[in-house]
Amino acid sequence: MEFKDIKELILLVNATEITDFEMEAGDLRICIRKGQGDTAPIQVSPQDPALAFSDVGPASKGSLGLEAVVAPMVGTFYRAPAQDAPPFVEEGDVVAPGQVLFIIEAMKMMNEIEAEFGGVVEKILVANGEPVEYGQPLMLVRRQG
Amino acid sequence: MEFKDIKELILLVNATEITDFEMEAGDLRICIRKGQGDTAPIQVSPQDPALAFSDVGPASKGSLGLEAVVAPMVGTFYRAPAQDAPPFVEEGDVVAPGQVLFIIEAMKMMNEIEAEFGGVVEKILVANGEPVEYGQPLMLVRRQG
Amino acid sequence: MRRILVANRGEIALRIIRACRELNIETIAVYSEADRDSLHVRWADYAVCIGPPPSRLSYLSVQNILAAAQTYHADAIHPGYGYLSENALFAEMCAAHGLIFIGPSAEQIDLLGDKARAKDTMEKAGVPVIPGSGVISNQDEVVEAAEGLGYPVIIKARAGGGGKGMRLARDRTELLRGFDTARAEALAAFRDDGVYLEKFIPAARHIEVQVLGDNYGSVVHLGERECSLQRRHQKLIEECPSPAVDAELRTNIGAAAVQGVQAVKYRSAGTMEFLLDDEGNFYFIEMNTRIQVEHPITEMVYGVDLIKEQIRLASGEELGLSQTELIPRGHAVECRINTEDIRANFRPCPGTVGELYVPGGLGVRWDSHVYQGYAIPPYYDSMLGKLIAWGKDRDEAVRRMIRALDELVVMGVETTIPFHQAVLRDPRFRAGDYSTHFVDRWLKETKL
Amino acid sequence: MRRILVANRGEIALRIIRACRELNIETIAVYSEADRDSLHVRWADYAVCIGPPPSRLSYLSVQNILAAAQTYHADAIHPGYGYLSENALFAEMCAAHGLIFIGPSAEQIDLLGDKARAKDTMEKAGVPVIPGSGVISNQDEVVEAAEGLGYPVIIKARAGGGGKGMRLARDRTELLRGFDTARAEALAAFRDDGVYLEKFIPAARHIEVQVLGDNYGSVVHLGERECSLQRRHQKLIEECPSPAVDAELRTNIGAAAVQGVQAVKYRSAGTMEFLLDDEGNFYFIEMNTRIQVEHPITEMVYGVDLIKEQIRLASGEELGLSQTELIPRGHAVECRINTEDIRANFRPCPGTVGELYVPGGLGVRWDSHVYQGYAIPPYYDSMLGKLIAWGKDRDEAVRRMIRALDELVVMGVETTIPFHQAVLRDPRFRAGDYSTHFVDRWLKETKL
Repeated sequence: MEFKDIKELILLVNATEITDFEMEAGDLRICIRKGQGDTAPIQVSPQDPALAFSDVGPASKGSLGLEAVVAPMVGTFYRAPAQDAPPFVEEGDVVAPGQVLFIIEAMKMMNEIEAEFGGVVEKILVANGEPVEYGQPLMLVRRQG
Repeated sequence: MEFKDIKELILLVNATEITDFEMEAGDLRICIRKGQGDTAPIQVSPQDPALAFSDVGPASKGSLGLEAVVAPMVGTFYRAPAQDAPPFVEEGDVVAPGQVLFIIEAMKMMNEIEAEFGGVVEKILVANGEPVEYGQPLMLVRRQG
Repeated sequence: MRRILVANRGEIALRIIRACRELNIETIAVYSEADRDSLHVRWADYAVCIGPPPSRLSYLSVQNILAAAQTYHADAIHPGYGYLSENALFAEMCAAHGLIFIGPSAEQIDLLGDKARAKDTMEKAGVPVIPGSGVISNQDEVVEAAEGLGYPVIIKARAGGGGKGMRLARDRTELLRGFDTARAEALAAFRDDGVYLEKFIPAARHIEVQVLGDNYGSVVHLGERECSLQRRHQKLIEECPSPAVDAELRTNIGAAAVQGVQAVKYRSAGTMEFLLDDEGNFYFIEMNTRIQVEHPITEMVYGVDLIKEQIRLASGEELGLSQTELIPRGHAVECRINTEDIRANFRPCPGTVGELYVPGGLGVRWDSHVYQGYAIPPYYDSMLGKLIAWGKDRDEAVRRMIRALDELVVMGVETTIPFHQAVLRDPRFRAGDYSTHFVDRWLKETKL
Repeated sequence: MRRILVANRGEIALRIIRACRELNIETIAVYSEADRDSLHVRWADYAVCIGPPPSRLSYLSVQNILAAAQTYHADAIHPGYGYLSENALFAEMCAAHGLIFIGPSAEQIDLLGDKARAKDTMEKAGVPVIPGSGVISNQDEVVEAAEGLGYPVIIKARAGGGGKGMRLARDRTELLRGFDTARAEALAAFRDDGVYLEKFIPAARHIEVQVLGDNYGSVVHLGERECSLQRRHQKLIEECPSPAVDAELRTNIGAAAVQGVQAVKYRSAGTMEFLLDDEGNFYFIEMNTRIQVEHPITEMVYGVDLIKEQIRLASGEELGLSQTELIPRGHAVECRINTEDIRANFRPCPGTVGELYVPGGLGVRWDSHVYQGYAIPPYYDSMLGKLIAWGKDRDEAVRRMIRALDELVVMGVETTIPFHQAVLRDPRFRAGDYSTHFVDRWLKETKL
């Protein structure tokens, strides 16, 4: 079953008065329920079935303007170029594209990681000196401009 | 089962007053429920596509007045007292309570099994000389009186 | 043999079906109405419903089982353990109906099932037995016998098993009270109120020796199993070999077992049970004339398929094994995984098995009839499966068992997995330092 | 060693984690973004994502793996098989970064990874090798060499493996065509177009000898594995011992393997591969300097945990095994269960594992990373698991394997189970009568 099929199923259940639809693919199990006494029936206008679906979708990064800066490699996360130096950035800072955000140390090499776009550093997710893995979100930056 | 079939099932459940529909593909298991009372029989019009399922569902003993006579022991099923004798009963026969219906041979013993109630023998489910297990339906009798 | 009826359920039914498949022997499963969805029903070549859920109407229904065997043309019946496995009358009826009973003769079951007669027989054969009395029928006799043996003594039912009709008496008062309750219990459980006394052996271990005998007088032993880890006389963890038995003791206890078995001209697989005291003295307790639940640990260490041996011996083949070839390799541990709530006094709690993950890898064996989605019927015993771990030595076997227990996932029901995880990590267990009292004491001092 | 990074995925990662758990060694799993839900991630004490799904960016990312080892304070790295397991540079970098590479030295990997140099070395050590040429760089040389050896010959890539860069030539025309394609293939696959010739051994068997060597010059062998059942040079079914090797031949081939291994002062587990012709002559082909996929069958027969031995040897321990103690018991067979459509040319078909039933009981072992609901990523090899069956002899092992294959249920994906079920029932297989050509011919004449 493809994604569009699943979507269609969701819309279908949404547009009808069915309240419960279950299925299993391995050896196929389906379970369709509707109008259980203890749950309030969902009111949807049949003319606008897509309405309910957009609420169901996960919060899109784009809509909030927040983007995660993830680790491009495995190593140790450092916020500053040296132990007694000030951090490259703090929460609330405005950063420009190309500005160094942090360092990942891997195999004794200090890898400076730069901002790919300009914005405001909303949150730093990892403490100084912590190990990080590939793809791990390290900072949340609100894209600007 | 294809996707359009599943879709059709959903529409079907929606269009009818069925509140609960379950099925399993491996070894086919279907379960149709409607209403909270649980005991009300399913009403289907002959034009309804859901009719096909009523054939698949097991015949309810109560509603059709049919009752199965089951094997009370393991053994070999015999319809007659001896090889060249006529069978105790034939399909269509009217039987009285206490009348011998068949024999189960177990450990060289011939066990005569009698009717517990009067009625018409609608169907004999097992051929003469076949092995039968405990609880196996052997005859369907329509209860009378 | 071409077709065997398996007169049992659960994991042992599967174990027997597996052996038959590997021998190209067809199988007939029998099942109660509660076991319709069991794996033994699916796996057998034929399956016959033999009654409603209660065992006495199905798995103990001699008539339906024999009728199924005849109707479906079985050559032989394998009784597994429990149920009809030590029922001499059943063995006799099998013979009378031209069916091979896979086990010893009815006479042997009869003799060895009577604990007092079994003990007499073994004593005469030169096997060490616990000092004790004959069957006692009144209070005067019991007091006299106890004083002759010296307290503490144990009152035991002649027909007993599983701890029923058994009482410890440390003095005259306990003796007299215990005598009456033991007799009443024995009567209720076995329809036989014969009881006798035995000297109580403190800090003893429960050691059993696996034997195989053929129709022609050959007998071998396959070493011992250590079965001291019991709760209320129910075994929970077994190991092979015993950490308390060295090579010399193994030779001696094995020789005694073989001597006793030869004295009764025993055919089939059997188990000689002994108590081992802390000075290395061993005493015959009883002989089990069936396959044991814990047989897999012996199989892992000796490389012998005991179910296949039973089948071969029952079909009249000669014992193909010689004592010198039977060399143990490594060590094996078995944990019985039960669906019991260990925080509620090990109360059985049947239910439906949800997610199931079975551990694998080197040295891990799983003998079980459960599968994801299996509804455990409430009518039968609570054992879900047996987890067995083999290692090149005891330490490796125990570590492997812990690893396997940590991997095993059985969702949907309470299990005894946490009990096993805790016991196997206990330093006294790790040191092999335990007796039959260990579990009961351990449970008192441990918060599970 | 206190903490090992497992630089692999799938069943071999679990195998290594299991061994570490039993040794009380902590583990660090590494995984690609496609393996987030893998069991090796769940079971390890630590887990580090090392890259996106493609292997070259994750499981082959030397930088991220070494960074993970350092950041998470590993003492050692176990490379498993495939990936970085025979990469000399990686072994060297481990050493340079203070990490123990669980395997031989970089120099040994380098030497034995070059097939031509390996063959030279073995020949000098007195190990029989297939008559062949040195590395050949032009058409004149190749013709001259082939005529010296006599047709048929095989063209092989110096850096080869898995059948890449390999061509059979029965005459001059095939030789010249094959020479060019083999060089091109070798260049593409290994960035090395060095090829050489070997005399072709008809009806040969692929036999490999398991060896273990320590840092102090001690070497033992653990008998041979029969790996002739291959499809396009991919092994499908292996057995230990080989049905074509008797005790005398085992002693000879084992001695040759040990001799060769000692000549290179080999440390760790390794495999000496031989071709065995139908007259009992054997010829060294190559040495694999890692654990093999099929190592479990040796473990079952010899009772030795090879992964633990690798770890012990890498940590500098002495070899604790002596040749005289290594006595094979019984027979083991392994079937590689792949998610492939055997009716569509064994095309891999990843998907999600639905209902899963894993066989158990005596002598059955399952090494697998799959579980019910596991989505098999399309990026890696198609092996779902290895089913291994042990028996007291070959017949019992094969019957047990058939029984286990018949029990095994993997819903939701196509698997090679039906292929194994059919091959194991084939009379020629049952007679042990097969060579490396068996599977390809069998597939042509069999309707699956």
